[in-house]
Amino acid sequence: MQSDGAVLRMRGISKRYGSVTALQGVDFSLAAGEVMALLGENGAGKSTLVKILAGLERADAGTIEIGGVLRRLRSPSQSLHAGVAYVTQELSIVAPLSVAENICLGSDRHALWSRRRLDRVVRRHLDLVGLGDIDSATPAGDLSVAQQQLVEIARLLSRNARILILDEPTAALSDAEIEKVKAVVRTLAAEGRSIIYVTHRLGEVFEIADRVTIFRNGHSFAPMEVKSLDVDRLIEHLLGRRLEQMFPERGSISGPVVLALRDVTAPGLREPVSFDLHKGEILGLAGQLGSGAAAVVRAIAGVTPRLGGTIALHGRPLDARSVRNAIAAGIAYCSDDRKRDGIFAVRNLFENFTSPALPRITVGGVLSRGREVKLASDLAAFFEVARDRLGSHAGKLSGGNQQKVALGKWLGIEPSLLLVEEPTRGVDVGARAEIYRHMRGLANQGLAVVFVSSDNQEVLGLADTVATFFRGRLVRITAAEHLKPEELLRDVTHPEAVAAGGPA
Amino acid sequence: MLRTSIRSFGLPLRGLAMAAALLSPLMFGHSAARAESKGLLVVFMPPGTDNYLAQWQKGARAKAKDLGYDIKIIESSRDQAEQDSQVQQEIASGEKVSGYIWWPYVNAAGTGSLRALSKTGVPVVFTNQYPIPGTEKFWTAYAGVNDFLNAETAAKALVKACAESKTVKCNKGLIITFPAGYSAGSDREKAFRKAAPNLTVIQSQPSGFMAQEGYKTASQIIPAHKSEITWVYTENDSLADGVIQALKENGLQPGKDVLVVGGVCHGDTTNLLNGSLIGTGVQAAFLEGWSSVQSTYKYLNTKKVLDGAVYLPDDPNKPPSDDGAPHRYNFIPNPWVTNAKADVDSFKLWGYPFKELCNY
Amino acid sequence: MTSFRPIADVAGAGSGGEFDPRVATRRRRVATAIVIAALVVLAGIGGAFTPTFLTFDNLLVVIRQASITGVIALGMSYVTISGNLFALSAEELAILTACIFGWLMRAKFGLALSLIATLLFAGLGGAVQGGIIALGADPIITTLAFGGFFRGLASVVSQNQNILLGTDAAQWLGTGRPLGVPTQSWAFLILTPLAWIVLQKTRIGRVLVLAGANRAAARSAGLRVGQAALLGLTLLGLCCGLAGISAAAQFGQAVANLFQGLNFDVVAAVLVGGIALRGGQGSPIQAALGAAFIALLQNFMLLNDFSSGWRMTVVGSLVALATCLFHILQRRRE
Amino acid sequence: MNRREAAIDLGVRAAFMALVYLAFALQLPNYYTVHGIAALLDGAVLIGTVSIGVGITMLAGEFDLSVGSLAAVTGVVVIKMVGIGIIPSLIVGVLFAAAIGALQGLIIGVLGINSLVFTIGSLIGLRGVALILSHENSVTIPIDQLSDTDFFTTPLLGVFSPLSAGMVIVFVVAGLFLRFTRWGREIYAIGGGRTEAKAAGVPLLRPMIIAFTCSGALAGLGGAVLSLRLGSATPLGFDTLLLSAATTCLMGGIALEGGRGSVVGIAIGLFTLRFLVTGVASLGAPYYVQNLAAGGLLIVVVVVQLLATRHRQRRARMTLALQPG
Repeated sequence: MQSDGAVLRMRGISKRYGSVTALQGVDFSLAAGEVMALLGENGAGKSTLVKILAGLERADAGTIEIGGVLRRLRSPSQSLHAGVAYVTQELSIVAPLSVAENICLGSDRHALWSRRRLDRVVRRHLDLVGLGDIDSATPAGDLSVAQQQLVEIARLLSRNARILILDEPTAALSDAEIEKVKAVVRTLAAEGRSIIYVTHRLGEVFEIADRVTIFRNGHSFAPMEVKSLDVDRLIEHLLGRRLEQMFPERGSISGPVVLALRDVTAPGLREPVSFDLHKGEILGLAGQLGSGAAAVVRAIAGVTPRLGGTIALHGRPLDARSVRNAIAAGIAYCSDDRKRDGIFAVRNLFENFTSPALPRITVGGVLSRGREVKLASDLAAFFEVARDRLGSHAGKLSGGNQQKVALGKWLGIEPSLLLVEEPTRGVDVGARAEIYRHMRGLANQGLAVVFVSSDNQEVLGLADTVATFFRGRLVRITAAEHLKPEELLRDVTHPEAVAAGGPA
Repeated sequence: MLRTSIRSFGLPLRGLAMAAALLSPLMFGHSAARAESKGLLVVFMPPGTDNYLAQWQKGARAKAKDLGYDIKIIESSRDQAEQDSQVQQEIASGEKVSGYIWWPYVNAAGTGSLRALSKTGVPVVFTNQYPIPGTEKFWTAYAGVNDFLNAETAAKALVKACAESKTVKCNKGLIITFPAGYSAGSDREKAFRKAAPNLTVIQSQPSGFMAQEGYKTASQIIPAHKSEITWVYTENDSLADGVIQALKENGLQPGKDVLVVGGVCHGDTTNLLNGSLIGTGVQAAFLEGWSSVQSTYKYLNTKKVLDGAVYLPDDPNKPPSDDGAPHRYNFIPNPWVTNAKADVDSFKLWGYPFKELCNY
Repeated sequence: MTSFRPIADVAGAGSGGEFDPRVATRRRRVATAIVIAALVVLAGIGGAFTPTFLTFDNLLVVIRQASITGVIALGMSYVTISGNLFALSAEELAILTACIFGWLMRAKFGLALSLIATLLFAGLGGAVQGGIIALGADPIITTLAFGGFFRGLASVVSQNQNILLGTDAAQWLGTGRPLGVPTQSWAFLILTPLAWIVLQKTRIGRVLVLAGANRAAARSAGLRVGQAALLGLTLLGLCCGLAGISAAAQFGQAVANLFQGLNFDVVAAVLVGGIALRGGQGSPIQAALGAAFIALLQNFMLLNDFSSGWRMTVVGSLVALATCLFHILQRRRE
Repeated sequence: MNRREAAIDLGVRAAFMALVYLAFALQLPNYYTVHGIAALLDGAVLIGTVSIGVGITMLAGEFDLSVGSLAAVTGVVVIKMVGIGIIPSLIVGVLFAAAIGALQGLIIGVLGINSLVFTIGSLIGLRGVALILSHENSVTIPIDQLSDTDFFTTPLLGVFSPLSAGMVIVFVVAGLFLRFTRWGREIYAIGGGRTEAKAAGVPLLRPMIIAFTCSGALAGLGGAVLSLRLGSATPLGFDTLLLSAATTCLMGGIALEGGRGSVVGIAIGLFTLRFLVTGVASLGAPYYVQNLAAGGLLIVVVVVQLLATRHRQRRARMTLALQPG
């Protein structure tokens, strides 16, 4: 064992997926009691590295030492034995099992699982993550997403692991819950456990991490002390470019009103919402999970029913009772989960790009290959997707390219309104800039765009107009130019402080 | 909250009511017929989805009605375990039964259930499947076909037809049997080989019961043996229908180049009448059911069983008498009918014409 | 009203420009290639061991054997590709349609009317199941339930008797040999490319594939996902109807215990053809090849006098091995 | 579906079962005599035992199609070995079947292949093995030894024979195992969320092997016991077992997608079906009425379940975003 107190030492880790190199001779080490942040664009290799450590993937080459002992980590349970616990990006909650069972799942400490016994085992951990008041026998599927995330953290606590991996644990959480998670992380570090914290949120790095390791293109860089860094330097390291370059220039909006909402209520909204949207305008709906921002676009898109009020598109009332109705009216909607309902992973890009616009490539019920190829290649060209990728499965593309497909396919229906939830979730920083540029380009050509985002920078940088939401209520609508970052943050976290400032 | 969830489950409740309504006609259809009668006969048999078994049921019902008995036919699925459970259920019902008629789905596997039936003290008449040696103490009488006789008759007819034929000199041939594992099939095959020792069997292939299955098997084997086949024995005429079609497709003329014998009239008579079959045996399912009930009745009437086997007379016009005691083995006749139209038209057995006995 | 049109009109586009989607997707036809290779190898081995195996006559026999299973497997491949696993009621629907066709013919409705009515019924039988599945019911349970029900109905229609059609009018449908090839084989040979074309080249076929690939994405792209199950099951029903009619016509009779074990034969064909169970991938041609391969293997074993026990063991092992092989290939590619 | 809804669901199914029972009990006195109930229980043993195995694989999100063929093979093996004694041969038979089940679980688990697909192969292949082992004939035990297995069905405790008591024990053990042990809950876990369970550190192979070993062993147990009791085995036997067992589980509310359902549900499904099938047969109605009734009943269950689910989904859609915020 080395004298620097490293609990984990990974050397020369390499991993390839087919022709793609995910990791190339990466070295990584972790000291006891430290919080190490992993930063990097998507596809840079940080998730692959923690998955190898968690036993979910096997490295092609390299060694892993834990506590000075060489380990072979071939499965999650082997990793657990070695003292590594992992909270995934995706939830690992089994819906039909109870909360207590979910916490104990994967641990082999108790063979008999009676309800009372489990409750005794998990009670302490539930208290620690602030779920002390729920019945541990509740099926975990009945909990909210955020609560499920906390259950996962509680599971991790119950593991008594020396090394904890949190892979974007706050992606789906509200602020209060994020605070809870951060507090837990700090407690754990204080207890002497080492934490690997994978995140996209730079702010979090400064708040809780001791050191940060940056990944770029399958390589890792030597860890840096967080104290010695500031945001700009960090971003510089991360991107090799400055933040300003990320967002395109705004245009001038003078078109007619495309979309008008009047006193619209929908599931998830506590108060009626009204606003106008002009041709060529980008409206950003800012808000955390459960704020009601997403509920608005879902009601417009026909995903959830509208409970009251009127929606007018081009001055004509819109009654989208289903997604199909909305599409027929020229409304395109991208959800926040493209893997679930945005792309066809096992079909090629031709088919993905043309999927909503089948009538356009059909002659008398028969598909025209010429039209299909034309439409798909035009869309690919517009979104700068390499033409030779058109034949590959959408599932094989990077997150950024997938998002381009999920967005781009809608242009085929010649929409007049584009609704996007979380346009850059799971997209690496480089590709983000491209997506922002494309969205602005579309607006410049006359499309009205509404996007929902919990990323405040994104809202400020991309939107012309910002509507802020908090707990089912529209807080206020402001031109983005006049909105200060601090105001926006306050609006979406605790707007009571500025209640006097907004019309809602 | 509770109220909403009860409302959501109102649907299943409505479904229940629907299901109950569906079931109720089934419930009340049956008990009405139980008027004054001499007693109840209970038959256990495989499902009547097979047309032979359905025909058997007709015969049994007709004779039971004739004799003034009620008859209840309990059909099992294609599963000996299910039939066994039905036997247990029936015994447990405490229903007053005058006689059981037993047709096991798998003969050997049915012995346990047969034994259970015999323990009730009610007479048990075995039918269709030739009883396994050693089970004699469990049953009262056997009434039904004789698979050995049946195959023997077919074999003899084939040998005779071969001798008479001017166009074929019989030596090599094929046997197409019932499915592998079906005991009547292996019984027939054994008896056939024994009765026609001079015929060389190129291939014996398990197939099925229906023409389609016979065709499927034959159409694949025949092309390979086209030049050498002189005869084909199938275990019933439906299989033979399939074989005949396959022969024709391979340019062989049944009756002229190849002699085909099925041995049991089953299904259709077209191929018999056009000479493709050399003839057929009238092993009538209707008469088998009929005589099973009769044998039961005869025992109930006399409480006696005569030793040995008897072949019920193949009188064209008169069915066997209801009087007297049954024998231990009561085989229904299996008279041979040639493929001459006159022969077929004039044929009668126990007062029933060929058409009625063979077309089902 | 203004619409957004960043993309030039595609209606005037030529035959495909410089991109050929086929080039890009060619490497994904591995499964098909494997089955074809296996067919060739088997034929080679068979030819070497059994002199009559590779004769024209025998190959015709093999195609004839593959036909009924193959035609239904085409329909089944639609069900599988549309993401609805399997229909376990194909056998029963085929029996029922055979009985209905027999009944109609016996009742002297005439050939044309009987044919149309039977096929309508077969389509309807499929469509009802498809409709229920489209509403969200599990395909396996639904078809299991309807299977039992159809079987019962077949007994009711036939009264458990052999229904004799009593006329030769339909005979040609079952025994005809235009150009020396049996009608069933014609149906198989014609329907296979047709099924491929419908799936590959028509809008509804595309909807079916996309719905199978990702139901949620298809729904949110505004496609009618329900159509996929409905189309798949309806076409399967029609295929079953064809099989039933052909069986009834072949011997001029229909009875309620035809087609024993057909369900699993068909599923085996689909699997040996390498169609992935999760949907959205594969083509009817693979199902056809699977059916042909099993028929060829069965024929080889029959000619070499394998006992039925060995034949079943070999076919069963083949299905297990083939599915494992395709699964591993699939996984490696991902 | 939360806990209360699950309980209501089970209640509705139980009420349905009671309704079917009553419908037939009105017509058939043996539905409420001791002997009659004993016979009903004995008649349910085979399907009940096998259904638990099939149910366990369904809970794991898998489906074992090979149970009927495996029961037939085991029956043949046991009868051929009966010379070593009834109980020893029974044990050997069950171990044999369990081993085959474990092997299937291993292959399915290691390859991650869909079991519905894989077991179609074993469904066909094992039937072939049964034919080979039996030389395509029924195998029997000597007739004078038939009474050796009488104790199976001799009444033991009221309505229970050793056989039906054995089935009850299997039900209870399986229920306790699934409910109160880690290994049992892992089966639910991989059925309720395969990737989630894997991410949580459940070794997928273990529950998979356990589930298929259970279904293999229980199919073997059913096949062996029934064959011993009948004194013979036929390679073509147990042909309808798979469909009966699957129908039982589905009627009992075991979700095909895995993770939901209980042994109590299987018992309810089992007796709903047995009351119906036995009742129809006891009334002397033709076999096709069984088909119509069982098929029709299952259609009703499917449609009702569908409507209830859609209703629930509609409600969920309305309240989807109404989470406390």
